[in-house]
Amino acid sequence: MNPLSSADTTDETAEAPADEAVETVEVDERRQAVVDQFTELLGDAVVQSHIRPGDDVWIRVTRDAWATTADVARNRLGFTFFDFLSAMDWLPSPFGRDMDAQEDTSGAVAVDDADASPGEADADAGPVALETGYAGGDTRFQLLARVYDVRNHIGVTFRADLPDDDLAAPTWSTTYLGADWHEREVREMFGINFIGHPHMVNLYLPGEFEGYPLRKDFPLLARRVKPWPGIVDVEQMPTDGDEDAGDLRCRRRCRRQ
Amino acid sequence: MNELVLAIELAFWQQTLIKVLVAAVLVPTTALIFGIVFLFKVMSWMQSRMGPQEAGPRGLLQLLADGAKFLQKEDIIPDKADRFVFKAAPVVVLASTFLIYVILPAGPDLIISDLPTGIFFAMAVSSLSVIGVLMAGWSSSNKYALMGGLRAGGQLIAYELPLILAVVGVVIQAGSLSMQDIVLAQANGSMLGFSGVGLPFLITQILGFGIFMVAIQAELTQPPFDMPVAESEVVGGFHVEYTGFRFLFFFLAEFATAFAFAAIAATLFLGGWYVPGIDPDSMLANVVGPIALFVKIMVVAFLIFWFRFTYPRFREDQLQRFAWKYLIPLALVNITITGALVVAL
Amino acid sequence: MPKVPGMVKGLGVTFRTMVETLKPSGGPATVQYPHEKEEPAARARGVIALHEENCTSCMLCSRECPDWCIYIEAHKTLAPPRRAGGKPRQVNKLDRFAIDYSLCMYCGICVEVCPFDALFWSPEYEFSEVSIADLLHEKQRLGEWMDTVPEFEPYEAGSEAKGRKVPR
Amino acid sequence: MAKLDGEQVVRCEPIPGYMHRGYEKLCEVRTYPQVTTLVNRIDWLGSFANEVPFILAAEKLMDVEAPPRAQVIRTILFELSRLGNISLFLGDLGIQLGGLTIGFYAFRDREFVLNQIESATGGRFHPNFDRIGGIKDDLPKGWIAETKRAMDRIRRLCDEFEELVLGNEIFAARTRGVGVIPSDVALSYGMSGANLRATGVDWDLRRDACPPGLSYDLADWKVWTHPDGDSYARTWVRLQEVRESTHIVDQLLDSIPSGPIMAKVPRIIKVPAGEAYVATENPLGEMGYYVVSKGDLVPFRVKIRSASFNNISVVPWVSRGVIIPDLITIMASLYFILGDIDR
Repeated sequence: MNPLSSADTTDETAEAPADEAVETVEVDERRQAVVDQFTELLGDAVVQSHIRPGDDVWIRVTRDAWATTADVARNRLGFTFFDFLSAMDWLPSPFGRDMDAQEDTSGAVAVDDADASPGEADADAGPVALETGYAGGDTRFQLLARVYDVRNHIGVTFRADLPDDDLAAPTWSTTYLGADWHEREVREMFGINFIGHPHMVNLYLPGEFEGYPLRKDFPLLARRVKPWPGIVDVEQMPTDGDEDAGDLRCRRRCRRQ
Repeated sequence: MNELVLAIELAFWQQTLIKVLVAAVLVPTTALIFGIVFLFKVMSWMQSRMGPQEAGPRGLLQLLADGAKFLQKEDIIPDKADRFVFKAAPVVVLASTFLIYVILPAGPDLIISDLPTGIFFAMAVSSLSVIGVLMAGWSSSNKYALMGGLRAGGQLIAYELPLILAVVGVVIQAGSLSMQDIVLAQANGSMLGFSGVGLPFLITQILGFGIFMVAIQAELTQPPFDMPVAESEVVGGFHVEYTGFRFLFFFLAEFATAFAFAAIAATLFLGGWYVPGIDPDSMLANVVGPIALFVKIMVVAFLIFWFRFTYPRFREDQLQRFAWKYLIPLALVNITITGALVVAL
Repeated sequence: MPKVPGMVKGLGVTFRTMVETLKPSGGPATVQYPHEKEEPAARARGVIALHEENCTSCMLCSRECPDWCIYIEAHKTLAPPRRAGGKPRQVNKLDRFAIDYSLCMYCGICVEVCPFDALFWSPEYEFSEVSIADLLHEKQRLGEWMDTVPEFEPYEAGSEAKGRKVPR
Repeated sequence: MAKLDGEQVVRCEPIPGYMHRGYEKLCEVRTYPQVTTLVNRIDWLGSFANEVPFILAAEKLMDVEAPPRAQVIRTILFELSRLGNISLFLGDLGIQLGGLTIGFYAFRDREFVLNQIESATGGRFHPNFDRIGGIKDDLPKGWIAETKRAMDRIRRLCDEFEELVLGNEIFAARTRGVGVIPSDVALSYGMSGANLRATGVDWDLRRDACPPGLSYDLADWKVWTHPDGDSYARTWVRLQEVRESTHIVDQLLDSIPSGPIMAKVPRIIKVPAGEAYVATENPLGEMGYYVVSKGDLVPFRVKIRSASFNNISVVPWVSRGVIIPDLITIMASLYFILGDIDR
């Protein structure tokens, strides 16, 4: 059994929660109950959900219901502990694998990283097949947040799609005080704005910093400025062809003798 | 001994010159001894370290090396500092320390000047250092320095009172303000009719001694009363902007004052230079006296530094409350009891 | 009003420590470093030593290095046969093997991935340099560290791990 | 940055970022085995504990589990890094409050813990010892006995701390009632670890949500809480945790099963696509990794949920109206590691 089987579905089904639970072989009643509670309280705002039995539950809500979700989670359902809030950029890295540093599984020698980037650097303009994670998604950017119920020891991960042309979401910081810093971090790292945040200034980066470092199209300079040292740098023997041929012949002869 | 002979036979200006020279040597030396023995050695033993080892035998010259280092450093005066006040502040602090040494008796004749109001004089000049500290804090034009200076000002003034009130008990019992008389009073006293070892006022003034030690600790801005120089809060307090030899002045003043206060405590409560069995009027007392005094000072100083290395610091509102609500009333009670007993007996 | 006991106990702790430090049997917890040195553990990751004969320049270490601080250059050459009368083998001969210790994070991944036991940890830690460029250790210097590599320790009871030997 | 009115704090806003190293980005270009050496440096005092949740997340995605011997050793090292970390907290608290001596004691006795970590892993501060499916190497001979001695030393340090600092009236006056954080605020800020338990919330990930791969169930231990939520409570809870932790280590040392230390994992580790969030009770609090894999050699995204980040974000809330000396006790007792805030 592979509990991950339903994970990578990119197609969307509106009434996903029930279906998902049926799909997985094990049924996690506790977590299913959580999903049901949220569906009941949020109604249509729950777009999709995913349960990995005995482990975790993911619920995708609409962006408009993002703040309501927090309110419901904290004040109605007892998820009082704020774990984290972050975002996802589902764009495949335009810099190729970006781990051209690693030996390819096919055994091919890695390409020099310089030539992988320029062609695909503006990839987000073109149609790129976004592969989103659990509980699906349609957009490149997704919010990701996790809250926890310290009494019943169960956590929920929320996500919400953000349209590319309007990267903003209502703030959580009025409900979960700790979301304050997390939202500031997300703003500077992903460029996602939070409406209603009381003190939206940079947390980490200097004020004049340009770009959003955690977006996939932001290059990691440390991996660009230097060639990968793992490229095989073995000089062939000077009289390569002949020697090799002779070598083979010799070996065959030896064996025959 | 030389000192003594000279003091007897030389003219007044010559005596004065020699005394000044002796003091000028004595103050840095005592500060050095203190610094080495306590700041470095005892502290490191208490913290299960070995302390400095490199400079000199067993690292004993470490402080000299540090002093030399300070002298080499650039003398930096902040741009916006009040230059005159900034330069004057360390001198004022050190001067107040120097002046205490005037009345410290090391033997029946070994005293720079036996003022009739000796202890009163010592208390008066020691409180001068508040002015220097405030000057330093103010003139540095640094918020940490100012904050440290103000904290120090408040603290030093608050603890000046219990310090003096604790002394009053001794003064009442000795019947004199002169340091020599206080020593003699202890030497000639008798303990429950047994007069062999004199009567150190520690026995009768144990409460006064306790208050005095606490107040010393605060006057020296040492833990647990080091809020004015708390490096985790105000970086180092009033001397944060000082470098080189100006900083050395503060440094010297701190340890020289520690020595001076320890000497006062030893004199007031432990009998000063008096050693049981030696006639306080004899010449021998002039020889043994300084040694006895030194030993007693070391005992007191050990206490001071022991507290220093053990306790965390008070918050300044707590230490003010401690001074005004507990120490001063206690000191007053002590005075009342002492006075009543002296009158009654 | 502070109660006495807590504060007195504190004084006791410092005094006890002082006595213990001064006792000949106790002594301070510190040592005077350049004159006296503490022995690092045999597994301590101080510096990486290279046993050049074992290296086949397979590039695994260089590739797995998270910091890209291992540089390898090699050429192919013929080596004497393993068995007498055999055929000379074609091997990779190292031209350059350098570790840039100014980049190295001392994670030990290179030593771990080396399939031919050519890299070893030495607990030696005194190789600081005035110039950062001198921290680039070429293969000769890396080879010299081999002398400082200790033998592998035996394992604790219950272990099924196989003991290993350091080639000398 | 603190805005002051005299000595009173009007608004205090921590400005992190001076140590921001962008680990979430760096993790995206490193293979799974390479990430552990990186995350060692998040909370550098308890570095082994940083590796564990990441490895556990990868194990969860790969559906492998370490053999029992590896799990126990992992748990022991996890606790040792907690000891190394929190014993330094005990010392640092003293230093911040002006009592230097306990700082030296803490450094002295922490050395024994570090020595044990070093002799097992080879790395004093950055062990890089945890592997997907097990641990790197088995323990050297004599390690168990030596570790037990180190535990005795740490227990002695706890006693000394209690006598020198915690039992000191000055310390109590400085910390009791200072920086009180009620439990709902603490939860809302996502404070975790001893800071949360000091507000009376009885929640310990080791006991309540121990991820597979750690064997805390083999030991018999207790979660300490304190109802006050002030600086004193935080210190007290940590001290009890150190003691409890030494007992956990002692018990686990006696119950190390024999067997292999590595499960069967491929040489080139590719983690199947999926998402996993694994959090463990690290010395500073809940440390979790949200790992998104796309079946590659490298993680697609790693969200690092570090404890100090949440713990210290409460500072603007708790520091309103306090005076500077109290700010010091609050910051010291909240206990943060810069690298753990900035990542």
